[in-house]
Amino acid sequence: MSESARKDTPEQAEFRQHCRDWLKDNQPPEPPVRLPVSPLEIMTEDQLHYLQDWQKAAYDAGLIGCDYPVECGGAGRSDCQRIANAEMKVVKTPFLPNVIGLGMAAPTVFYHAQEEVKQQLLPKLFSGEEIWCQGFSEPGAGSDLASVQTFAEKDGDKWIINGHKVWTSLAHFAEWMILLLRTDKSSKYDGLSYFVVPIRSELGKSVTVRPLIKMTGETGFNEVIFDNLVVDDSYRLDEVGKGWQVAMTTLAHERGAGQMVTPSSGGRGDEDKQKASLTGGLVELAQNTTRAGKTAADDAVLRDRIVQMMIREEGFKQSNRRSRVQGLIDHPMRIPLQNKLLSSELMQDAAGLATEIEGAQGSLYMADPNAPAAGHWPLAYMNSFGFTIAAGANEVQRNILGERVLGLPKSK
Amino acid sequence: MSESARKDTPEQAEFRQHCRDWLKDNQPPEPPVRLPVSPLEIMTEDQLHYLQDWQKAAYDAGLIGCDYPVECGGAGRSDCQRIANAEMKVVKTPFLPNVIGLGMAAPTVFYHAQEEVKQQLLPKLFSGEEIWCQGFSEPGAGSDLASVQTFAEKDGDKWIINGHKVWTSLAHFAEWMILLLRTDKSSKYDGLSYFVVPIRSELGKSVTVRPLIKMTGETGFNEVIFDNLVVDDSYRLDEVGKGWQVAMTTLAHERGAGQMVTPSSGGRGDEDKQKASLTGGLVELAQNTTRAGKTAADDAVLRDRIVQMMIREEGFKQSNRRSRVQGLIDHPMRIPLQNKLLSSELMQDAAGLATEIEGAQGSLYMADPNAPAAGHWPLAYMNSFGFTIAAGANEVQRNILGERVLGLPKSK
Amino acid sequence: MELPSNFGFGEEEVMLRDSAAKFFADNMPVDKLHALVADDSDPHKDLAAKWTPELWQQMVELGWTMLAVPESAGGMGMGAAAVAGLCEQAGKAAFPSPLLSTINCTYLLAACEGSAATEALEAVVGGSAASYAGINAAGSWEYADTDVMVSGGKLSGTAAFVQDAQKVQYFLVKAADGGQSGLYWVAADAAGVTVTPDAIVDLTRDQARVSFDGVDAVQVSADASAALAAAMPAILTMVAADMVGAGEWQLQTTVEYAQTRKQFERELGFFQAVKHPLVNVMIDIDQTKSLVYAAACAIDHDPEDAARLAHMAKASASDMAGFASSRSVQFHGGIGFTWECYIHMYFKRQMHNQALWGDAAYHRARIAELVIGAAA
Amino acid sequence: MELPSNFGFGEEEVMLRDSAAKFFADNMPVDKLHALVADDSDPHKDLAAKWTPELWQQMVELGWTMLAVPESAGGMGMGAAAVAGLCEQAGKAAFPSPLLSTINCTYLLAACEGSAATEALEAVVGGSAASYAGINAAGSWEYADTDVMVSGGKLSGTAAFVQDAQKVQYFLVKAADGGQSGLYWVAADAAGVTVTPDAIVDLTRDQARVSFDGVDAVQVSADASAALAAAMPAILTMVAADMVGAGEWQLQTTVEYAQTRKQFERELGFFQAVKHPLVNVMIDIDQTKSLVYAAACAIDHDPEDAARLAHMAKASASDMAGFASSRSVQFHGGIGFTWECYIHMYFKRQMHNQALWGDAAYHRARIAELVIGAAA
Repeated sequence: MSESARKDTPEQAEFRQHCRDWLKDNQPPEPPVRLPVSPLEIMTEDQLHYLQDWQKAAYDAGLIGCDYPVECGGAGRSDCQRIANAEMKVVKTPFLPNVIGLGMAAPTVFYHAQEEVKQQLLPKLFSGEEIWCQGFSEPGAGSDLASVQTFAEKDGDKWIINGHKVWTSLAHFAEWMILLLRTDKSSKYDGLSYFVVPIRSELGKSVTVRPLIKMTGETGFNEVIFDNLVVDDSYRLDEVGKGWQVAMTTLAHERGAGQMVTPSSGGRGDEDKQKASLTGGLVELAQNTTRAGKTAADDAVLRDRIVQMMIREEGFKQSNRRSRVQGLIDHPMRIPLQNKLLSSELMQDAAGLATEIEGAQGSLYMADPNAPAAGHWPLAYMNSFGFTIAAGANEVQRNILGERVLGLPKSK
Repeated sequence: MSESARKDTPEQAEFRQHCRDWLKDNQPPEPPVRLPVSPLEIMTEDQLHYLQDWQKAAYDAGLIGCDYPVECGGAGRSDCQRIANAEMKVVKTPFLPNVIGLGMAAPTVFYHAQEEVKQQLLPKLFSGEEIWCQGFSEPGAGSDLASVQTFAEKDGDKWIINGHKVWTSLAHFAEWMILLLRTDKSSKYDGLSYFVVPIRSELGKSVTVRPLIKMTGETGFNEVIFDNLVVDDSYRLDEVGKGWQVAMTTLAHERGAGQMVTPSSGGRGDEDKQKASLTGGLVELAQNTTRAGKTAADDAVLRDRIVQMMIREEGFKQSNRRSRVQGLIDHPMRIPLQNKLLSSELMQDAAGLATEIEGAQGSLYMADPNAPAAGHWPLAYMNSFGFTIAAGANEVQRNILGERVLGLPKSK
Repeated sequence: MELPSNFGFGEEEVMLRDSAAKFFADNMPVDKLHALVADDSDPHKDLAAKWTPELWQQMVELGWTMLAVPESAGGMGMGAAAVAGLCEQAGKAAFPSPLLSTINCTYLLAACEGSAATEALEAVVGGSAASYAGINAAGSWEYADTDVMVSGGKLSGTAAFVQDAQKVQYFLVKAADGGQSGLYWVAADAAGVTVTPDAIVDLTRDQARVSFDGVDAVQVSADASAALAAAMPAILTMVAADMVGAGEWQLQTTVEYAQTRKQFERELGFFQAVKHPLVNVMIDIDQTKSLVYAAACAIDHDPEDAARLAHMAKASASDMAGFASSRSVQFHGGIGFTWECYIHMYFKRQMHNQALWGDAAYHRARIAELVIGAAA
Repeated sequence: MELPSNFGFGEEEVMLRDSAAKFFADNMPVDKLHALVADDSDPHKDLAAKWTPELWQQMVELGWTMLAVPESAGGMGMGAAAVAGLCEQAGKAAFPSPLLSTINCTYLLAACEGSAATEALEAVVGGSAASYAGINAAGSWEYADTDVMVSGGKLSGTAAFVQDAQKVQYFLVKAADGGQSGLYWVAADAAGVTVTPDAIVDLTRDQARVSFDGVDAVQVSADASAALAAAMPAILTMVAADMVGAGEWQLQTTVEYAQTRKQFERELGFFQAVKHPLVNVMIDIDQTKSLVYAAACAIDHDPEDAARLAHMAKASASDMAGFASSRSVQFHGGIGFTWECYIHMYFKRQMHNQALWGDAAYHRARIAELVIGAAA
């Protein structure tokens, strides 16, 4: 019996057994298509449908939305989502496609929407039938999220929305969007409000979804343009002018610091990534690359730099472990707030080092048959900037750490 | 004939010949004591007197103050100081002890003092008979120089001065101080004024000079406390409230960016330092240090890091060379304003690397007979912070470069 | 020997540099460059080189490919500082052309003895472009490494990572006869030559594997190592000059963005988290630029010291470029991560340049051998 | 094997850590420490160890030197996480005592077989302090390196860089008999033992060369390498824990200064040039602290992986300490450069610790051997 299972409540123990029984008999078939490495990179309808089928099955079995009330489509259990997550991880089920819905939209809707809206939206969110996306970033509002300009104007019991959102993953599949916008231009923070709005049903009418092309040449993100989208006032979350507070609920859950545990599945499509550590990949690359007559893995300077990355990767992993040990932490947010900063910079530096290890061969890109690791590393290096920039650029993350954890004065 | 000599004006050519003739016959005797590595580190009367004798002789021969008018004690020549400097450097004469006087006080007094004050003070400044020090930094005013609080109150045609200056090199030998202080508390920059004030004649009365002990355990700097020092209004430089502008003259000359060329001599006491480059010292250390069974100079990781320092040292040297080539510079201050930043950080990083090369032996300090290089490197590492902090901490230097050269908005 | 205090960069060199700057600014402003090389974002697009042969023809007519060709071979015999000034401007424009490749060949050919080398130089003077084919499949350009063999005057094998291969009329091939390697001059359209383009990250270059299947070739040097040793300082200096130019573009473009883009009611450049790294980029560019011109000066006036300075210039350039590129994207934020923003073209060109002819650590190891001595 | 999710740091360990924190705060606040160790700024001062034997006696009575001694030898047999918690607090106080040295000896002795080792451990349990004398004159503590020879049961030669040599009653000496090295237990006051203090940078330690001139010694292990291999993870982990504590003091002290000191009408900490590096110091401390407790946990629960994690902890600690020290002085500005400001004591202790038992690059090379394999 695992250590965690030993501490189960009776309800959790019974539920854990249920999960195990169900999972034993209901593993999904092998995917008919190659799965992406994360839900945010789902590109084809085939990928989506396979994963939606899995989410629906797991939901029907009670493994998703466990801790939400029954009337909202949940299972009405107490602290059971993490049991389901753990058991799905053990048997390596595929990941869940509605990742923004489950991780960000569900808790936000749950804590801030009207009762009938919750009952309307959450069941199909949990089942994966309706995919969600997030409308936060704008061309003029990057790390300074509160400066969004997308505007909703009141018109009776409707709102008319105009504006431009960018970096919206999954928008090309989404039925719904959580949307931070402005209802008052005279006040920065108190002028913000928060809505859920339909996307797919308005496509070609008041909503346009266009792919954004990344510097890598890949697509995946979208921009979404609202041209007089009309939504009912009932889709407003919390009061007018309270958008910033609602957004904080979203962001807390995005960072894993919210009250609700996000349903997550085992990530079968993700297996290779789980198995090989980031720096394990560097070692493998170095062992297969010739440099000045020996392998790069025999070059003392490169060894030293690879080990620097290993230490950062191990430190990151051990810090996450330590963040759950009460006796070994000071400020509760000290480690969690480092998470995005450290993982994104490690990814960037490790991929940058990999392109150096590759030497002249690092010039070869994805389409080249001779490219080491099929061009993965130059691609990963460029994509790493998505992570150091998005969700509050790392410069802003350092401000947050300095201000909230160290108590230094605000830098603005 | 050297390239520079080829471009001499007739006056310069005649003067260069005079310098050569005089220097041939008037090299000073070998010093009776070990000289410090720079004038700011003169610790004993013996060192001082030897160097003062040399400055006086060179002054009497017309090699110091060449470009100042005769009535101020100068030689009344035109653009000849750099000729004298170059010729003294060739024959490696000792350095000049009155370094703050010549480099900062003289041009400031010359451009901003009353005629009779110039005539009173400059001759003995040039001759080295009267040593000068600088009263800028205060305990509460470090990089933010304009926040000095030392205060002068008007009393008839006198001023009464109270305050506390720190990091005043040479104050224990000084007759005079250039002093930035406040005459108005209501305005930060326009409340500053600038004086020359007597030090030695007031010691034990209204002026106290105390040694400051550095983190290394060494002395050398002083703090100077004014307790109702009374000075005549004629010692004020420029108008009341124009202290900041006067200080800019001082600082421009300190950075070598002023109009007047600072007299400088060949630095015989400094020969070892001139000969061996900073990174040459690292190589020597590495070759003489055992590490894991071979010399540190055979360790690929250390070699890589030593060469990083070599490249920085060479880049610094070549940038100084390039700063004088009109066709290869953009903004005229772009390279000069990097000078202090680069040299101080190179010194710090190279000394830090040296202590790493030393390994366990880096624990040994000056007084230990087994310390490598007589404990030079840990000492140099600690002393390097004097340079990264002083004269506008390097954080401020980066602001200045970002604002004045790149044209970015001010950070405050 | 007293070195020229101006690095050999006098009035004539300033004029050349300024006219090059004007040529590139007039003919290939960055929006035009983007339309030319980034018209198709698909990573699997076809591999035809994107460039402007008509502008290249003008550059040839301006004499820019024969700056370093000795006057005895009909060239202009200008100093390396002049050539560096030109390359810096080409880099600042991220200009797609075989300029660097051709110049490299002129330095290599000038280091060879004999009439065959002179005739090859005359072909360049006559307007032909050329590229050095001397890197093996593993990416090594060490003097002794090559995958091309010569036997009975015929070349067989494959040279990898050949720069601008689709744009040139000649290859200067390093090939081994079993013993030491020699250099061979081969027309790109000779029978038995096959150019297979690589799919590369950089949009402003083309690169290829060039295969030789019993190709007739003219030997221009029986001792490739000697020619390479002589020309290597110039090869490194010119690519570093290109990188300095590109770095300066990255700096200026990012500074302009930081002056105007607002976040938290302040211009980005107000924040020291942006300002100070940009200052560091500037410093790195300046250090590199100084080393580039010092190396160029040494090539002509102090050849004994040229290798040391050139290795330093390229090591410094590679580190600088990595940092300048990284900060250019980071400080442009979301927009900087898109294809439509121009900075990715420079980011990718710098990535390419960083590895070309050896990265920073490689050159530092060479410097250590020169200055500290071989490691035990 | 499932590792304890709390690193083996449970209630008992929290209590011990908290009582240690209180002990040091009550008995050795930083002003008292400065008065004790920094009373004389002269670099040429006499070399007597500056410490408080009476406080040390209390620590011994609290059982802190026998935490890691097995219960079979009369010790407390606590886990390495507990010991790390104590060492972290000692480091935070920069406390001058032979705590680390004695704990190191207990780990080494516990790795030896036989009654002689047990008797030595009992001496520690009985209140004696000890220090490992196993570094040669070149500063190497490689298992096979020593300048002390043993012949006929008598030691001759000199051990260098012996920590806290003036404070201990015993030395645990590594000595070679021509073949492999063994470990020997020697009373500090035995005939023929001479302690020659080093003049060191660190004010909170003493260090010496210890010479042996035909000294009678008890062999506690015939195989020093085996004992060292077993104890090395703990030795590295505990010094890294000390450094984490010192780093946290440096961080907190500098943050407090940055919250109050004003420049340009702003608190220093307003400026990102100060704030962001302080955040980086915090991150480095946290990474190191996590590795320290992971290594401590592995020592008791996953010994196969303990060496890898301990090397990582020490490598991370050395880099962290260098950076934390450097920023503590820089951000204190002029006052931070004076003797009267307390931070120089920590700066110097960290410098000492950085090199002790190998610096960051040394440990990274060991990790590479473990994880990547020996270099060709």
